Parts: sequence; structure tokens; C-alpha cells
Amino acid sequence: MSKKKVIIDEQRCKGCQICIVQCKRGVLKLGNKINKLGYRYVEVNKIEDCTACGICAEMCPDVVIEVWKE
Amino acid sequence: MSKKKVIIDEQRCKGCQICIVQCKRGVLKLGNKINKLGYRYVEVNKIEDCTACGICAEMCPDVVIEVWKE
Amino acid sequence: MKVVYKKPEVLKNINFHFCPGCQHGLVHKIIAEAIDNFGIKDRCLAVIGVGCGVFLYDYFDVDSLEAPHGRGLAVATGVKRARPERIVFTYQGDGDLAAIGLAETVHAANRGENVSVFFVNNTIYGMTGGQMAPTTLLGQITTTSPYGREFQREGYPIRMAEMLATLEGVAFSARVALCTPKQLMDAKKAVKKAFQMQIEGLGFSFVEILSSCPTNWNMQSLDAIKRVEEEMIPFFPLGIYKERRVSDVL
Amino acid sequence: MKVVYKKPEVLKNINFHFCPGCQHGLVHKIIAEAIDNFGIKDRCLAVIGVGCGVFLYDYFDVDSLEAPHGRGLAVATGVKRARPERIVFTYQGDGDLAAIGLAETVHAANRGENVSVFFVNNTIYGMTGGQMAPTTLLGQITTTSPYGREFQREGYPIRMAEMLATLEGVAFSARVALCTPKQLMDAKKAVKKAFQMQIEGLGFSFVEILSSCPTNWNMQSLDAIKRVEEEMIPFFPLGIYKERRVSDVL
Amino acid sequence: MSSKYYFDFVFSGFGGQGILIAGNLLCYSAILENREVTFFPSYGVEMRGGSANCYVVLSDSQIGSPIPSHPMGSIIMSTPALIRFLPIIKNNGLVLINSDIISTDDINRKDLDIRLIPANKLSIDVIGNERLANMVMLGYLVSATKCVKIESLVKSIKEVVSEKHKKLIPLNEKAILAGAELFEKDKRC
Amino acid sequence: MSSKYYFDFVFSGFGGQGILIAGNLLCYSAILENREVTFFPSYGVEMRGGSANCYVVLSDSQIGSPIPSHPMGSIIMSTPALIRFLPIIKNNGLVLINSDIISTDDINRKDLDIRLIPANKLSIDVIGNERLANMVMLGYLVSATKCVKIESLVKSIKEVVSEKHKKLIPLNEKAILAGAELFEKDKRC
Amino acid sequence: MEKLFLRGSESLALGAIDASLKFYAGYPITPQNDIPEFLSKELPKVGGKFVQAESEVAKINMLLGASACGIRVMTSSSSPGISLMQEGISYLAGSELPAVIVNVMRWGPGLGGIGASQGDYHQATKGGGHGDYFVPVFAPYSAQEMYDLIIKAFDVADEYRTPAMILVDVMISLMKEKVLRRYDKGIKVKEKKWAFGSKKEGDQKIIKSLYLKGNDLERHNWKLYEKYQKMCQKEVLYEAYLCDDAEIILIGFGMIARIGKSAVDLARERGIKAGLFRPISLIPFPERELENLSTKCENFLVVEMNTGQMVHDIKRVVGKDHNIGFYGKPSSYAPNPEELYLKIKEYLEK
Amino acid sequence: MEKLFLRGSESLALGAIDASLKFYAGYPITPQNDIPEFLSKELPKVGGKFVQAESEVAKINMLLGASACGIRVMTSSSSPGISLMQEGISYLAGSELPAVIVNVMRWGPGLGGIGASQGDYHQATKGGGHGDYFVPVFAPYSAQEMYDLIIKAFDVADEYRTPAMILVDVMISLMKEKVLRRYDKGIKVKEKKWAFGSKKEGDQKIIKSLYLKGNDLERHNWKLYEKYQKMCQKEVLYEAYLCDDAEIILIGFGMIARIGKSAVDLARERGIKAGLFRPISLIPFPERELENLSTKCENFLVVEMNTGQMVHDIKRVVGKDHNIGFYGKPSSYAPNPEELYLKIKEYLEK
Ligand SMILES: Cc1ncc(C[n+]2csc(CCOP(=O)(O)OP(=O)(O)O)c2C)c(N)n1
Ligand SMILES: Cc1ncc(C[n+]2csc(CCOP(=O)(O)OP(=O)(O)O)c2C)c(N)n1
Ligand code: SF4
Ligand code: SF4
Ligand code: SF4
Ligand code: SF4
Ligand code: SF4
Ligand code: SF4
Ligand SMILES: [Mg+2]
Ligand SMILES: [Mg+2]
Repeated sequence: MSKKKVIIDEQRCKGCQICIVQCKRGVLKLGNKINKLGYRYVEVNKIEDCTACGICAEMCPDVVIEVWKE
Repeated sequence: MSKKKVIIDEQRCKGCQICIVQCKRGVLKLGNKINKLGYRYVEVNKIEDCTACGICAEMCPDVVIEVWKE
Repeated sequence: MKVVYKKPEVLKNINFHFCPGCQHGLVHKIIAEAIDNFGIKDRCLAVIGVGCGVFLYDYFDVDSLEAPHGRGLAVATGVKRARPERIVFTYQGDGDLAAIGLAETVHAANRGENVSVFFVNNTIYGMTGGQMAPTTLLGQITTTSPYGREFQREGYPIRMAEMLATLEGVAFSARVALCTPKQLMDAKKAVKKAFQMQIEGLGFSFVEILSSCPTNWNMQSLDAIKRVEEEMIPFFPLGIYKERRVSDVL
Repeated sequence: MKVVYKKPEVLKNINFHFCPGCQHGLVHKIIAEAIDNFGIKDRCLAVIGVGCGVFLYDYFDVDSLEAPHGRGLAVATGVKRARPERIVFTYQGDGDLAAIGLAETVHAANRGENVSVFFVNNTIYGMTGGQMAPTTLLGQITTTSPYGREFQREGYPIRMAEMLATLEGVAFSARVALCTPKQLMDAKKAVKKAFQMQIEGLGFSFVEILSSCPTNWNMQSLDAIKRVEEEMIPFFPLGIYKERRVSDVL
Repeated sequence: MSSKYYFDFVFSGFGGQGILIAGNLLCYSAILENREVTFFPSYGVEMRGGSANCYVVLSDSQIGSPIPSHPMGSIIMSTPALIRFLPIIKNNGLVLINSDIISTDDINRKDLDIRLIPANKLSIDVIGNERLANMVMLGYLVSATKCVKIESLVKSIKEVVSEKHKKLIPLNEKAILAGAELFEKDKRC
Repeated sequence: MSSKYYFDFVFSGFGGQGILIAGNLLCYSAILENREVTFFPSYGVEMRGGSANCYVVLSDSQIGSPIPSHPMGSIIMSTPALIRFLPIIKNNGLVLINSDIISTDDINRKDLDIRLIPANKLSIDVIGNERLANMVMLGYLVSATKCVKIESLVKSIKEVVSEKHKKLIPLNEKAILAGAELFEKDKRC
Repeated sequence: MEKLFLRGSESLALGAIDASLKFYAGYPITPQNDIPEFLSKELPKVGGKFVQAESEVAKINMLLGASACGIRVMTSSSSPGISLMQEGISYLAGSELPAVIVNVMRWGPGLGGIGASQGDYHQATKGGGHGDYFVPVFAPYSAQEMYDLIIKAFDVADEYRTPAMILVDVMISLMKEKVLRRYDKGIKVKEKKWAFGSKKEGDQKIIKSLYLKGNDLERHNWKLYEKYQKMCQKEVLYEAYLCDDAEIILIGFGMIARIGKSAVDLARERGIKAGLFRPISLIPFPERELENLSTKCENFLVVEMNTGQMVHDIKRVVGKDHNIGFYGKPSSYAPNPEELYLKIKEYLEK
Repeated sequence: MEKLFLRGSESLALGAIDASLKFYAGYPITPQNDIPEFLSKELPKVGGKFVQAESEVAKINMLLGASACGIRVMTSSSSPGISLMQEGISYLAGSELPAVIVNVMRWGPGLGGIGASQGDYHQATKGGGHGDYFVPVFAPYSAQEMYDLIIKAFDVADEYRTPAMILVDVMISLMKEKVLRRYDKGIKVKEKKWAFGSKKEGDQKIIKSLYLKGNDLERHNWKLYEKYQKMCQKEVLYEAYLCDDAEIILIGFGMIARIGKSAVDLARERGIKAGLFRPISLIPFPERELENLSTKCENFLVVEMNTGQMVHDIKRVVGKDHNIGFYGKPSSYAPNPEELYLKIKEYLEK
């Protein structure tokens, strides 16, 4: 299995949860911490399930996700 | 043959000749006199050929023709 | 003797100011006939655009309101909402309705305002002396398209009857001309239909009337009418583009 | 490691001011990607309408001009005529483009101005706090249609992509949405096509993008997106309504 | 101001009679003679009615109002023009009336220097049609007032007329001279 | 003006904390006591940022500016609110800080009467959740300043709340009284 | 007579309804949106029509149509939207049609900002539209005046057959205060014989602003002017606060006058005999009243939230032999009482 | 340097071409149609673009777009059309974009009439649009000045990055006179570094009028104000004709000044020491110059083709201790020299 990276800019995530719903692998989840903008932000939960398909990043309206793979 | 009357308000005719062209019976002609508006106006030339079809009156853009028949 | 043709009742006994052979006069007359026909003279309220038709109130014995250039259908909206019982029609030229007034026209149509619109398309700004209108034909020379209208530079002539027909709010949209007795009869029918629709509360009705402007086309009256037939009608086809039936809204 | 997804180059590293889940951000991003894609960042000149998208210049590193509310396409006409070598696009909301700016929009389209138009339809005036827009759906409650939009009173939602497609001057007209990855891909294609058309000089290109406004719809982000899919798309069907080919104008 | 070089005129008639052309030509001639000039045409709603008129002022210094309240000279080519302008002509002013078109019945002032000019007829005589009646009138005016030299008038025609209409120049010249001659004749009798 | 009845306050926090409701209620209570009042909310671009604040002025005569430059009292429900408004509070002014949300690190004035109020905790204590922290704060303020009677406050809730939300009245009352009690307790120690 | 606690904008909208408003056309623009929002809900309940127009240009012309039918009509907008209505306002004036226009000013020029501003004084009082006409303009400074003056505006509009304007800054429209709803049973409006009724009655009625024949237009323009003169006689409104013995008089309208009162109080507390003069009707301007004051007081300090507009009128009226200072604040933040007090002090010291 | 015989409107249009006009957007309206008609023919010949817009609203915004690209832009219209452009003019001012706007005034309010008028003085000089800004306004009174002042307007517009206006009555635009074409070889225009070039160079350029952050907007408004102050120092134009020893000074602009000169001549012939003061720049108004005259002369008679607009500025500048008369003629027919002479006499007698 190759390595993947899903980088979420937590200070800019607005917690809209679109990425969470779009990720069919259930990799992402909403955290409990609040960022500077005042939102609960998304965290990577199970990176091992990620296929680096990039859909979460594509669908994020605030363009705060980066996806990398080996 | 029944009687017809084509009444042209000569002081208001602008001599555009539309009625003349529309009358397929050649009843009307442009006169040589000039009216108060400064236009040569239309005259009834051969009332005997008139069928009182009303087309001249219908087509006159200044609505200055009346047509009557018996 | 019996009258075969006589000027409509609602028209006052006053000279049109139009140039010789200008078909604005014919448009006035068929509207007047329709008003006589329905016996709605007292209910009618004319909203008059700015253009050669601006003096309509001098000729028609109906209550009349002058609208700022292009805003006829905004004004008519105000009138009809305030007095739904009146029969409201607008009289507007192509500069008025299709250029400066386009937004007001399309939005009133889209709202389905229950008014009748008479749109005189003579491919020119008549009153101001012959400038290019949105409806000016390709190649046509006007005082502001001295090299002839070219689509790359000045765009295409706009077809209002067709465009409005695509809107939900429009009950009736037709294009007519006045060059032959047959065309005149069709035009009369369309004008009546436009009032009929309003009387029945079916929504926005629109009649585009192709008309001549001998003065600004620099033509004799008869040549001008020939131009309507030979150049305008091919580009602006006559016909009914939309007609709503009572059953459509019930 | 190789990047799978990264923000487009032309977007600056600055927070969008949009509300959580608002798809304006996605629209920004797909336009940005197309600009990166064609490598036209330096040629691009954005003409920005007044609406929630008004701060586009804060996010895009391109020359930008603010247009008065609704007048984007008149402004763009001036820009493109003055600098035909620039790639000019407008970014406008439904209030901006379809209400107050309708005449400018239709006339620029009809003139075939060689510009690309990105039209964000969220069935509401977002920036001003949720009033009824021309695109507001029937029954939709807004702050100025508190009883729900009713066609007899407020008219019909207007379908811009379809209406503009009827005009000769229009080279490309399409409607897209951003709810699913598939829709997003189609939207990207349409946006690219709109730039492509301009680069090739084919005329006016128009992309209507259905978008969410969770704030003024009083909805959670995800519900708002569901509304786009379930209520908006049925009334505003996605698709390409007009596509001119080079051969059409040669 | 009468000690200085100063003239003001009104020309009036129907559209198509060449009223404005006559006014323009006169101005142009004065410019050739290095004078100050103003030319002021009628405008607006008036024009629809089919009338045309213009004011011409010639001076050797800056001109104030381009619209003289009481013009010292006039060319009148239609009955409406007569009715409108006769009342405002200056006392003892010069009024040239195209008598082929206008009946003398409407002339109701006695203090004026009124000249009845059969301009249409003269035009027909010299060029074969009545189209240059305006030039006949202008020729008469210039020779009566000496506001410019006849030669300047002729020269100005040459400068104003476009290449295309060049062949009309001699005709215009003839008409002007016919007008001028008529004045000389009038003077003699 | 201090001899007369006059109070001015600023209330500030995040949107959703009930800042404006608290301001409105206070005004309403003063109206019940026949006072003059002005209520001035924040507006415009500020609102997008998620902050909410309002100024309240109570007086026994016509009120001039509705925006006191240096309010004599305040309710502060967020850190940004503290940073923004602490500097402008009047010398010796009363500052009520919701200490469940705001850290005391940012408090940098010594001349103020600052009260740290665990409003969220109190709200949870009396009504089971933190939603009425605003009422706790308001209760404290009213009882500390005596700007209106606690009874008026309670009465105004009854008048303002719609039929639908009637069941919330007793909860609001409890929260207010909790705040008021806390003040009494604070006074004692 | 209900006693209510209302935002200025609500108070104004309620006043309009009590004044028997029957047609409102709106278009969204910050910061006046709460007026159309209120009316879209309330107007239908009293048989009035609410229309959201496609633009400001459209809405002013909708007003023109509805007004010609004799009902009371109104719109509200904010600065850029008011600019777009200038042609329509000129037509209303020329056609002698009553209508009430509310301008909740924001910052200009252009898109500017949405904060409180008084940048449109010139536009409102000197005719932003073409041609010779004056529109009566009222500047409320409290929620109560929002109610009272909108009613006044309707009355004046009808009486003189003219558009009338409420010019207000957003602070006044946001501020909540006590309001006496004086006409909670509504106001009876006189029938307008000149207007279009349910059908044509007697002679044809023509409502227009085009006058081409003879000197009809000159007569028409003088008629409009005489209406304005009559307003100058009969409709002037102003407030003079502590002016009688004042050594310095502050002049300002709207929120500035409100803040100015506090500043005057401050100044008096500290021994400066300050007063405040507040034009309530900006057109007709309280010229005579101000002139009278100028016989008693030498020093005037004009305060505006702009770079200097009303100050020109003050100079004209008060005359060059007086000291006329100006403090302008073209920003979204209104000055506060201390600031004005300091300006007063500063001004007297130099 | 060609010597030509031109109508005022032609002279103006030719001046625009010589000033290197490169973009004109027009919309028909009487009585200014000969300007677009001339330019539609001539502008393409010199590489300029002529666009007939769908409305005045559209055209002022086309100007905004083209001006942002650094070329010289212009439009012309007449009163109602100018009203429709007020929002756009305000945006041009706020965005600091140069543009020249010609108003060949007609009668208002509303559709009014098409005769000569000066009814738009207020609109032009007091900002018909919203917000705090001044547009420099020039009032030519001869065909030569139509040529010279349109060039001046372009230069001032560029120099101050502002819209500028030519305000003229139709008589001046119809009148034919001798014109020296001073710049028949054209004028070289400075490159505008702030404008959009063929492509982005260096930092992103943003042209806008929206200022939301901090007190950016206040700074921006004061900046605009300072530009205006600078104009007041540097761009004032006026003419004083026989004013030095005058016992009465006539004041008027445009055609009125022209007729006024004849009236002054008449008066002098008849023994009245009359003079004429003519503001050529209406904004900036020649305040200092007029003030100076007011130290020497007691009597002023303001003549306007309206019911009284500029007269307010005269009152402000000249002061209340002078006699300031007004003769207004809000009609399509300009007064004639005798009429003005009689007014002078009448005025002195009472
Ligand atoms: C705001 C404004 N702009 C321009 C005009 C000038 N104007 C008067 S009529 C007219 C258009 C006339 O053309 P059209 O509507 O086609 O009517 P037509 O005379 O050809 O019948 C124009 C542009 C005006 N009155 N108001
Ligand atoms: C002349 C004018 N009228 C009104 C406004 C107020 N205004 C600002 S944005 C906007 C519309 C916003 O709606 P939309 O265009 O749909 O954009 P969205 O915010 O929904 O993306 C309006 C009406 C304005 N700025 N100028
Ligand atoms: S890259 Fe694909 S699989 Fe991985 S988190 Fe994103 S959506 Fe889920
Ligand atoms: S889509 Fe983007 S903004 Fe929304 S929750 Fe996911 S990362 Fe955050
Ligand atoms: S009625 Fe018919 S036949 Fe008779 S003149 Fe007229 S057109 Fe000819
Ligand atoms: S159609 Fe009418 S106006 Fe024309 S010539 Fe015949 S009668 Fe005269
Ligand atoms: S100008 Fe044209 S449209 Fe107008 S009346 Fe004359 S012919 Fe008819
Ligand atoms: S108001 Fe609506 S459109 Fe505007 S940013 Fe928020 S969600 Fe998006
Ligand atoms: Mg036309
Ligand atoms: Mg929107």
C-alpha cells in the first residue's frame, strides 16, 4: 500500500462537512476543537482507508485540502 | 350598379400614394394642388370603377379616407 | 348609404404629426379599432413610450400616461397593480422597448403583468433622427452606423417576439406587418387578441408590428413599404409565437 | 510524493470570506483552475459584479475591475473593446446579472461581445441578506417574498442560460452545478470552454452555475446542497444550450 | 455699432429650398474676407413642421448674440416665413421676398425696404429649373448690401462644393449673378 | 448629568449568545418604568464577522447620542468583545465578564470594576444548559446598577416573549435571578 | 395611540402604512433592506401592493405609474440606488406626481461603504436629476420622527403634487426607541381628482411632462417654482436648542444633531454657551430662521458626515461677515459628543 | 493650424479626436445627436472605437471599462440621459477614472422640451450622483471654446483622474463659427501607469470604489476632496468683460454670456457702465475672482435660463451685503440683448 497524505488547513476550514460526506471511504471526521475563525474543523480520522482519490479536496468550497500520494 | 362614395379629407392627405397603389381598380390619383400641410393630395379619379371594397381607406396611414356604399 | 370604412370612434379628429407614408398612423388606427370593438374606451389607459408615438394622447380619447423613455412596462406595472380594473396598453418603439427598456420589458413579461404591449419595430430611432436601433438590419446604414451594421461590431438585430415567447409569463406573442390588406387583417386580429388576453386575465401579451420610417430610411413611402416586405419580413418572420389558452392557466 | 490536489496557482493564499459551505468558493476555484490551465493569468482581466463575489480581487492574483451592480457586461464591453488582447471575464450573481443588469447582459450577448461570463445562480440576493431574486423558485420564502414566491404576484423564475442561447451573438451557453464530483467535472469543462471560446474569438460565452446559499436559505451546508440537487436542478436543467464551432463563423 | 462693419440677416423658407446653404455660403464668403461670422440654424421641433431658417451675423469684431432680435436684412421664401419674420425686421430693413411663391397680401409693414423678386422665374431663365432660386436671392442680397464681394461668394462656392458636384458650380454662379444683376436693374429704375 | 437618572451600557459577544436580546429586554424594562431609552445594535460589515454588540442608554430625559463613547457599564461575552470594548469603558466603570469563555489574561486595565461571572456554569446549574448565560449576566448587571427593577425585567420578558415560547419565561426568570443573587453574594464578600 | 419600542426603519415603515401607503416598489440594497422586508409582509395585510422590481430604475417608474392612479406610493433605497432613480424623480416632478422616496444614506461615491453617511445632501437638495425642480426633503433624527416625518412627507407630496424625500443616515434607521403611534387607526387621504380612476370620467386625463407648444414649458417651470416658494412659506421645519443666548451654534441634521445635542450639553456643563440649530426640512431650508439667529450669534460650526455640503447653504444664508466653521467626517463612524465638544472649544479658542 | 467653419458640436467632436479620444459610447437623444453621428464616422478612421450602447446606463459603464484600460473616453448626452448616468459618474469619481461627459442641456424636468436650457447647473455642479465628489465642469460659449474646452476637459480628467463635464446649451452646439484647429496633428497623451495595460505587469492592479476596511474610506474621501481643492487652485477659468469700472456686472455662462456681451455693449452705448462676468469653469467656480470684483462693484445681475440655480453660488460668494438680482428664463427661447439691457436698466433704477 502506497503512502497518502490529506492535509487540511485547520485554521481555514469552516466545518461545512462537505468533504466528510463526499469521502466515500469515511476517512474524515469533524473534530471538537474550534479554530480562530470560530468553527469546528475537520480532521483526518483513518488515513489508512484513504485512496488519495482527491474528491474531498475537489469538493471543498474553501479549497483548504491538499492531497498527496507516493 | 350601386352608388359608392370615397371621401378623402384633402386637407389632411399627405400624398403618400399608398391608397393609389392599393386600389387595384385605379380609382385614385395624385392631384396637382397643394394643401395646407404642403402636400399634393389624392383625388378620386374614376369613381365609377370603385367597388367600395374599402381597401384604400383601410391602408391609408393617416386615416383620411371614408368609403360609403348604397 | 352605408359606411364601408370610417375612422374609429376613439380617434379624435386630429391630424397625425407623422411623416407622409409612416405606418405609425396605421398602428394607431388598428389599436383604435380594437378599442372600439371591445367598447373599452373608458377602461383603457395608455402608457406611452418616448418615440415618434409619444403624442398618442393627442389622437386617442383615452386616459394617457407618458412614460420615461424605455420605462413603459415599469410604468404599466405600477398602473395595472394600482388599477387592475383598467385595460392597460403600452405603445413603444424599438429603441424604447428593445434598447433602453429591455430589462423592464423582459421582467414585466416574465412577471406576466396583465397588460397589452404594442411594439412598433421600424429598425431605427425615428424620433431622434435615424440612429441605429437594436433591430436595425445587418448592412443597414443609419446615422450612427454609417458603414452599415456589421455583426462583429454592432451585433445582431434582436428578435423580440421570439425572445419574449420563451418566457413563462407571456400569454401571447406575435409579429405582424401592415403592407398588404391581408397583413393588415392579421395585424388587427393580433391586436384584438392582445386586448382579449388582458380582459381574460391571461397575462402579458405582445404584438410586434413591423413599420416603415420613410424619413429616416431616406425613402419614398412606397419604397419604404417595399423594404418592409422585402428586407424586414425575411429577417423578422410574421406569425404567432405564443398563444396561451384559458385552459392553460386553469 | 506527488500532489493529487492542490489549490490553483492564481488563487492567493487568503481565506474566502464566504459562509461555511457556500459554493461561491467552488466557483472561484474552478475558474482559477481554468486560468492556470490556459496559462492566461497575466492576460486575464476580471470584471466583478456586486454581490457576495465582490471581493474576487482579494483572492485572484489577476487585474480586476469592480463594476457597478448589474453593469458587469457594459463594463466588460468597454474593457474588451479597449483591450481586445486581454481575456475578460465577468463574475456575477443572479441579482446582479439577471435583475438589474438584464439589459446589459442581453445586449452584450446579442452584440456577441467576446467575453466569458460566470453567472452564479443561488436563487437569492446573498450579499444583501436574502431577498427574492429573479431566479427564486416558486414557493420559495425569502425576506421579500415572505409568503413564498407566487407566479401571479412575483412572476416566474427566469432561466438565463436558455434565454441567452436564443441570441445570435452567443457562442456558448451552459448550465452546471457543483453538488457531485461528476457535476464538478462538467462544470470545469464548461468553464474551460467559455475561456476557449474567447481565446478563439468566437463571441459571448456564458456559464450559469447553480450554487448554494446556506445562510440565506437558513439551511445547513449539506441541506443546502441537497436543495440544489432536489429543487433547483429540476427547474434549471443542467446542460449545454448552445455551442458554436469555429466553422460556424468562418 | 453701425460705423463698423456689421450685418445681420435672417433667411427663412421651407425645408428643401436651400435656405441653410445660402446662409452657409454667405458666412463662408465673409470668412474669406477675414470677417467674424456666426451662423445659427433653426432647430428642434420647428424642423418637423417643414420650415427652415437661419440667422447670419457678419462683423469685424467678436460677435455677441448670434440671433439678432431685429435683423437688418432678410430672405423670405415662404408665406409662413413672411408671417413669422416680417414683424421683427429692423426699421427700414431690407426684405427680399420670393414673389413667385408668396402673395403680397400678407405684407403689412410700410417702413421696410421690400423687394419682390421673381426668383423661381429667374432661376428657370438662367439654369432651366427653379432649384437655384435661393442663389438668385442671395446674389441680390449681397449686391444690395455689399456685405461681401460677389467674387467672394463665387469663390466660396468653389471651396464648399464637393468634387462630386463640381459641375454645379457654374450654374450656381449664374444664378447668383442673375440676382445681382436684378438688383442693379432695380437700382436703375 | 450624574445627578439625574442616566445609564449607558455596551453589551458585546458572538452572534447567537443573545446579546441583542439582553439589550432589548433591558430597554423594554426601562420603558415599563417610563424612562427614555435608546438601543443601538452593531451593523454592516461587522456582522459578517460573527460578532454582535449593542449600546443601551437609559435616561429620564431626551437622549442625545445613542452611542456612548465611554459606557459606564458593560456585558462582555467573548474575547474579541473584551479586546474591543475594554479600552473604552469609563473610568471605574462596571465590566461583567463571562469567565467561562474569556481568559483573564487579556484584562489590562486596573481602574475598572471588573466582575468575573461564570455565567455558563450558572446557566447550566439553574436551567440545565448554557443557553441563558446572557440572562445571568443581565440579572447581575441590573442588580448591580439598579438601573431598573428586577421585577420590571421579569415583567418585560413576559410582554416580549411570544405565545409560542411562553414556557421559556420561567427559565429566563430563573437565570436572571441567579445572576442577581450572584451579585448579592459578591457584595457580601 | 399605541406606545411602541421600534427601530427607526420599522417606525418609518409603520408610519407609511398608517399614512395609507398602498404601493411600494423595492430593490434590495444595504442598509435599507429592513424597510422592504417589513413592508413585503405588512403591506398586503392592509390591501397594499408590494412589488420587488428588477432595478431601481424600474421601481421609480412603477411608482410613477401607480401614483398616476391616485394612490399613495413609496420606495426606499440607499445612495447608489437613489442615483439610478434621478431620471425618474425628475419625471415625477415634471409630471407633478406625488411619491415618497426614502434614502437611507451610505457612503459614496461609487460602491463606497455601507456605514452611516451624509454624503447625499447635495444630491437630495440640489436636484440630482435634470431640470429645474425642488424635492421637499425631511431629515428625521429619532425613531419618533421617522414615524412623524414619513407621514408629513406623504402629506406634502400630495398637497404639492411632488415627489418628497426622507434623507436619513443608517444610525437613525437602526436605533430603537420609544415611538408613539399617533395614527394607529390610519389617516384618511383626500381623493385625487386629477388622477386616473377606475375608469375615464369626463374628459380624457393626460399625465405627462412634455411641453412643446409655445411657452407652455416656461409656464410649467414657473408653476413648479411657485410650488416651491409656497413650500418655503409653509413647510419649513427646524429645531433650535439653547440658541437664544448661544455664543456658538452648532448646525447639523440627522444623527449629527442628536450627537450635537449631547455635545452642547457637555459644553454648557463646562461653561461654554453652545446651542444647536437643526434643519428638519432640508428643502425648504429654514433660511429665515437661521438668518434670524445670525443677527444674535457670530459663531457657527457646521458638522456633517461628509467633506462639506450643507455648509455652503449655511454660508449663503448666514453671510460672509460671520465666522462659519466646518467639521467634516466622511467616515462610517459618526463623531461622538466629546469630539464635537472639543471642536467647539477649539473653534472658539482660535 | 487649420481654420475651419464649424458647428459647435462638430468643433467639440473634432477637438475630442484631436485630444486623442479612443473610445466613445453613445445613445441617441436630441439635441446632441450630431456628436455621436460625427464620431461614428470619424472615430474609426483614427483607430478609435465607437459603440452605440443600449442605454445611457450602459454607456457610462462602458466608459468605466474602457477608461480603466488607460485610453481617453467620452460620451455625450442631454439632460434626461445625464440623469441616468449619475450612478456611473459617481462610480467613475469613486474609482478615480478619467472620462469626459458632454451635456447638451435640454429642458427638464422630465421629458420637458428640446429647446435651449441651463436647467442642469445644479445637477452638474453639486453632484447629481451620490456621495462626496466634485466633477470639473466647463461651459463653452463659442465654437472655438467647444474645441478648446473639450481638450481641456480631457487633460483635467487625466491629470486629476476624475470624470469631467462639458455643460453647454444647444444654441452653442448648433451655432457655426470660425474655429482654429490648434492641434490638427493631435495631442500626445501621457501613458497611464495605473491603468490596465495589454497584460498584467508586476503587481495585480485593482480598480474599485469599495472601501470597507478601517478608515480607508475616510482617507479616500479626503483624497478626492484634496484633488478638488487642487483644481480650485489651478484650473479656474473665467472671463471678465468691461468689469473694471462697472457699476453693474451681469453674470451668466454659455450662451447667456454671449448675449450678455451684446447687452453690455448696448448698455455702454446708452451710458450705463455695465460689465460681464462669465465663469468658464463652473467647477471649480471662480470664487476668488468674483470676490475680488465684489470689492469694487455693488450690483450684480445673474441671468440664467432656469428659475435660479447659479444665483445661489453667486450669493454665497459675493455676500449678502451686495445687491444681487436675478433674471431667469426657463424657456426654450433665450433672452435677447435688448431684453437683458432692459433688465439691467430696470435693475439699476429700483
Ligand atoms: C433617457 C432618454 N434617452 C434618450 C432619449 C431620446 N429619445 C427620444 S425618442 C427615442 C427613441 C426613438 O426610437 P423608437 O423608440 O424606435 O421610436 P420611433 O421614433 O422609431 O417610433 C430616443 C432615444 C430620451 N427621451 N430619454
Ligand atoms: C444600484 C445598486 N442597487 C443595489 C445594490 C445592493 N446590492 C449589493 S449586492 C446585491 C445583489 C446580490 O445578489 P446576487 O447578485 O444574486 O449575488 P449573491 O450575493 O447572491 O452572490 C445588491 C442588490 C447596489 N450595490 N447597487
Ligand atoms: S482523498 Fe478520497 S479517500 Fe482520501 S480522504 Fe479525500 S475523499 Fe477520502
Ligand atoms: S469541505 Fe473544506 S471547509 Fe468544509 S469541512 Fe471539509 S475541509 Fe472544512
Ligand atoms: S374602395 Fe376599393 S375600389 Fe374604391 S377607391 Fe378604394 S380601394 Fe379603390
Ligand atoms: S394613403 Fe391617405 S395620406 Fe396617403 S395619399 Fe392616400 S389618402 Fe393621402
Ligand atoms: S420619423 Fe419615421 S417613424 Fe417618425 S413619423 Fe417620420 S417616418 Fe414615422
Ligand atoms: S450569504 Fe449566501 S452567497 Fe453569500 S457568502 Fe453567505 S452563503 Fe454564500
Ligand atoms: Mg423605432
Ligand atoms: Mg444570488
